[in-house]
Amino acid sequence: MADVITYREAVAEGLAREMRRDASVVCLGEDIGEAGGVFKTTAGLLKEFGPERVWDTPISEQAIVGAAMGAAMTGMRPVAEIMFSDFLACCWDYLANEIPKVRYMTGGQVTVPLVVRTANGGGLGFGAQHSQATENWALTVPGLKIAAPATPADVIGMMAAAIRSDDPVVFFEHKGLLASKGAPAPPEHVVELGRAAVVREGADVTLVALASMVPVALKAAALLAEEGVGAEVVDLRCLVPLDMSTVLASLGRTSRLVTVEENPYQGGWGATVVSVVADEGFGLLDAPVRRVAGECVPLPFADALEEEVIPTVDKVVAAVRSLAAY
Amino acid sequence: MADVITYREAVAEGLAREMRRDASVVCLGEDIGEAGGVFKTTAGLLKEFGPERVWDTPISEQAIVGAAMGAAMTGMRPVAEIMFSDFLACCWDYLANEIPKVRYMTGGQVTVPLVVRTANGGGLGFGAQHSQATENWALTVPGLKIAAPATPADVIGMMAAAIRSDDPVVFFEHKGLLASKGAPAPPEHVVELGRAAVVREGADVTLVALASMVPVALKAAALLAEEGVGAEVVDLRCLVPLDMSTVLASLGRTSRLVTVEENPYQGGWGATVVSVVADEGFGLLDAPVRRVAGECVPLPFADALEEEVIPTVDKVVAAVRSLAAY
Amino acid sequence: MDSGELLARYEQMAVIRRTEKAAHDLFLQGLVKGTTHLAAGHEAIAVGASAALRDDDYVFATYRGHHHALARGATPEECLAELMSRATGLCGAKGGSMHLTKASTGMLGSYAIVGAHLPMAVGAAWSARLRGSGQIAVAFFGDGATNIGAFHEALNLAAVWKLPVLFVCENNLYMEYTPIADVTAVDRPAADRAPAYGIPGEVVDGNDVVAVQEAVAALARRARAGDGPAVLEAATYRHFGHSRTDPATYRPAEEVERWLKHDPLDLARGRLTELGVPEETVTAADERARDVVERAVEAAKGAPPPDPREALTDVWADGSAAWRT
Amino acid sequence: MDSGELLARYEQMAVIRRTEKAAHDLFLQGLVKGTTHLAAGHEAIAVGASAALRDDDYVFATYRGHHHALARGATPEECLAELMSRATGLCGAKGGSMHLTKASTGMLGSYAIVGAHLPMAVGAAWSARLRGSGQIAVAFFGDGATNIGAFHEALNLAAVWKLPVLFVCENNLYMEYTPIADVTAVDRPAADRAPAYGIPGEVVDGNDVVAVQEAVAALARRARAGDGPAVLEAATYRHFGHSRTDPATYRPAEEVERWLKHDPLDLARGRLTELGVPEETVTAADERARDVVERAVEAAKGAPPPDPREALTDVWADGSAAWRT
Ligand SMILES: Cc1ncc(C[n+]2csc(CCOP(=O)(O)OP(=O)(O)O)c2C)c(N)n1
Ligand SMILES: Cc1ncc(C[n+]2csc(CCOP(=O)(O)OP(=O)(O)O)c2C)c(N)n1
Ligand SMILES: [Mg+2]
Ligand SMILES: [Mg+2]
Repeated sequence: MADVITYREAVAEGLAREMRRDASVVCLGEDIGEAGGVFKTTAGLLKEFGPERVWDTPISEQAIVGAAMGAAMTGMRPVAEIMFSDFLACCWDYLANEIPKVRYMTGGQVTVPLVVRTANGGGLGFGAQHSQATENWALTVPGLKIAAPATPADVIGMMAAAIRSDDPVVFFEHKGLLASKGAPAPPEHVVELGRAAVVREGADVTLVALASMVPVALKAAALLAEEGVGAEVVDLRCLVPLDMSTVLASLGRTSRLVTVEENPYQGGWGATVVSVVADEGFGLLDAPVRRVAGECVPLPFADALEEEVIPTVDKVVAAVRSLAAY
Repeated sequence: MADVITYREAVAEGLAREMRRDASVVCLGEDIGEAGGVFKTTAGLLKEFGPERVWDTPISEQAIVGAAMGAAMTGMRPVAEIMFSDFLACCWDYLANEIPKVRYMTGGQVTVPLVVRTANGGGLGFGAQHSQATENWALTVPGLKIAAPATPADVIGMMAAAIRSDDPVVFFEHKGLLASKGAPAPPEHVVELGRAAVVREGADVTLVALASMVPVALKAAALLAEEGVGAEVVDLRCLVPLDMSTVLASLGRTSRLVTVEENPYQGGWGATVVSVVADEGFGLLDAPVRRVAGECVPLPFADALEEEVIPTVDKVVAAVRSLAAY
Repeated sequence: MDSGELLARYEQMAVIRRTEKAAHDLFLQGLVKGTTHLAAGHEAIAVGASAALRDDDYVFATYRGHHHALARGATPEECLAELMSRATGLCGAKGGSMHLTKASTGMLGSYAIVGAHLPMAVGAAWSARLRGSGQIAVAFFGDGATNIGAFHEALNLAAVWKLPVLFVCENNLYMEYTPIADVTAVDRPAADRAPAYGIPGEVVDGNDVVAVQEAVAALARRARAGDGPAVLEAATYRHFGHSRTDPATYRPAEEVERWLKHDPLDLARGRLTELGVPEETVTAADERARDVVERAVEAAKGAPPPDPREALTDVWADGSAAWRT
Repeated sequence: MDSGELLARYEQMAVIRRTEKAAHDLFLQGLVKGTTHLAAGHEAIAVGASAALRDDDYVFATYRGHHHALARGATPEECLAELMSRATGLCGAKGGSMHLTKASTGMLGSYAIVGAHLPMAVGAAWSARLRGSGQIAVAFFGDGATNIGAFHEALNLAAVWKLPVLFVCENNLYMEYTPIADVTAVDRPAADRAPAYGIPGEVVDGNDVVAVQEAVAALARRARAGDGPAVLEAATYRHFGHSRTDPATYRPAEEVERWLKHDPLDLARGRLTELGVPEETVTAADERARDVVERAVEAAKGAPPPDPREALTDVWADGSAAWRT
């Protein structure tokens, strides 16, 4: 086993492990076969599993996800790729109205064990229509599980859990993390969905982050440590199930909370986390709760502009400092 | 002028007033012409304005909203109807990726003065795919103004503001309010977007509500008054622009906040309001903030089940009581 | 089709017709909430198609789907109980009229977003092929659905992957209240588009149960043989309005009259007479249908409402609805 | 087309070709961030079509849209400055390569969600008709876009409303890396679908600027006369890979060679020679093109970056970005 693997490789590895284990796992999406995906996250799958397991599709997001749904209802475990998470908008009916509701509205008659994988997030200069962090769109819809791993090992472990899940899972792979490296996952590695991880301990403030914001929060925590501020970093890993127990437990230790999210402030996931805290954790709070979130604008193209919009280490540090002053 | 008009009549009246005033206002949608709309909210328009102003479309939500966008960019003020707000999912790309971003991503070269009207919300036994309150979907997307009137007069006044706005507006007409009656709007009535209304004063707790939750909050406030609890009710009217000044000012008087929303708790608009309060209004709070929101499930068909899912007067009263005890 | 088979079809159509009539009356009595979209007039399509399918084939329908649920094995009692918000309803009163589903017999649901189920049927056919099960999938949809994007994507994907799926359009000439001809660029909204996907597009009299069964049987054979998908456009007409209490005054009287004279039950009855089936035999089938539906109405009326706690179940496969810890 | 006109077209194509080459080189030098989708090879479509349009007609393009921006009046400097994230860019560096827009000349944008702009073009054509302006709208899109739902909805609506809009498909045989033939049910992804909307579907050599201009002129005349929309499928080929540094190794060498021999600039040069235009004249045009683009590169390089405060402007029509009080 290699010493380190990239997040990108982990996606393909995570898929391959499950495809080896379970013949009912099939992949479909645009350019995922011979090309190995535009992000190379399905590299090698066609070669290993052949064209009956890895299907290239037309540019038809509705047909991709709709067909995955039909297959999931009839005995398969499809994994559909939507190339950029912005394009979830092109098949939103399936994510919002069909997949998460069919079990409920049939009184439990059907299950939909599928995964929709998608490249999420900004920071790469891809502009307004290829850079959004859209996990909050999925959060508006009851009935979807939402996974957004931050490390290669989590990619593999959460992919295993997602594919084995009998519930539909939207799996956000962060574009900004694809080249990042981390420890490989041991064989049979499964990370249960809905378990947050305390990835750094600290006594003064809790930073709750997700996906690419986890390394941002960790870097901020390291800087804050130099100033004598102990920041505990919680990697949520999933938005649904949302592990508020871990967040509230951390808050019990630190009494201060800052959420760090790539979503725009308006309608971002941090709002839901904060609203639970403002209710159930109110008595624990020693200071206002602050959200470091995306600005409420589309993503601009130029790096210099994009940095103004997406949370940065500096912004997190500033937010924590402002609380410490409280 | 009639003594009272219905919310339903107010929609048609609001449209007619603007169509009379401005020849560039045109309507398009499914069955809006001869049929007057499935909710009769466009009744009379074809007759008054003719087929060059009121256009029946195929069942093509993408084409409807996409065409409205193209027309808005080229000198018209189109008003597109999406019959049920659940169907916004069928043209979500336009709401999420195109309409709200095109001005920004062209560096301000184009404006998109359009309105997308849609029948929103539950309580009528229409089931999982025709009952959702989806204003929170729109809230996830910077660049859309979001209007959701609660009274006939506001329907007319906010419709005027929405159609005159040079920015895109999603206009949520609540199905549960269509038959409700209220005072008619005076001539030239315009309600500026982004101005919340304090619709009942009270000293003990602030209830923030929207659309059909405004009458629910008002009824709860009336019951609470009998118990000696003074509830101030804020009708947000719009989610964007979000009038936090009015909410924070009210909180300054009451020190307690409960939001009342039809959105599911996860990802609902109340979360964003609460997160601003937990930051900027933290010092004003004497008690936890509570959200009375929809349950995180699809909307069930049977009345008895739907009542379990959507906020009711009883649930609001219970939430306020639980805070009073704090 | 021999007379015994045709009589069976006739009786099934009669059960559907009476169930729809019962649903209509119950709606007017305030016992059915929300909305209904009745399929009276469309019976031959559901019954003819179902008869041409294997028991394990998949069917996907629309909000106007009572006839498909019934044709695929749901009982009138289950259906009416669902419409009447009873615990014994097909979907435990969680779905309602627009979402009748009987997964145990391959009737995989009724969907209320126009066109959304077409890609699902493609997926079910893909699954059948991957599993080598020999099953096919059938999507039933309206003329209005042919103008929505999902139709296009579904047909292209099915054609490219040569999947065993049939697209059966119930062309009843109207969307809700607008004539389909006013909003569609071709005369035959479904069949005229089949060439755009390189697949056969046939037209059939959707009120003739024998013609429908034969057409579906032929296309199903073809699909099962690996020759790919097909479009079948079945001409029909609805007896009621679009939904609820719509009186359908937008339809010309002459048109209504013409179509009511071309009723699927009358047509089948005529054929039965031609085949020498005595009138009493047909009347007996009618009476059985009446009895079944009458008993169903009574049973549904007597059934209990759902337990309110059911509202917070069935989101997840484990039966729960918990979204957080 | 007389030789003077053709020479003008040639020079415009040469400017585009060199701008694309410059974009490529600047990308490799790290001066262009994000991604680019170059249109080298597609020049004749943009130039031929634009020449056939009125100045006030509307054009909508895709993420592969540099050629359309340039053909409709954007300067190489504005375009390259945008790609290089300069304040002087066409969109102030807020859009980038995928969103080049020059609204002042009717080039109403480049859209990066496949197919999304087709309904917009329909809407612009509807608007033109409502205002009685005599304008038409043209949407340019790829072969891959013909399989997405918005294509279907746009063409049907345009046909039903008989709008003055042209749908011009740049069929370069590939989506990103997958041959269009592998994922499309018909041979001519756009033209073979036109009959499904009852509109003309023509095929043209997209590398022959004269043929493109004539075809578009004829269809534009028809549209302006009130005879409705049309599809034009222009066969072409891209010289670079799909995007960024894609080497396009998935394309057979023989195919690449054949198409490079059928280059739009070579074809035009051949025609110029036939028309008796001296070689020096053509060379002079080439040199002017070279100079323009070289100066553009230098100017763009020297331009300032955007003011970071610009990130929080231009959401609303009043220039602001405030979403709350
Ligand atoms: C995407 C979408 N748009 C609009 C509607 C509203 N709607 C429900 S039924 C209907 C008409 C459908 O007509 P058709 O497909 O011909 O079926 P029919 O009702 O005639 O059986 C419409 C517009 C919907 N349910 N979904
Ligand atoms: C809805 C959507 N799906 C997928 C993509 C990713 N994507 C960008 S370009 C492209 C290929 C488009 O092919 P084609 O339409 O032939 O245009 P070309 O790039 O060849 O000019 C794809 C799949 C996208 N941008 N939008
Ligand atoms: Mg119909
Ligand atoms: Mg192409």
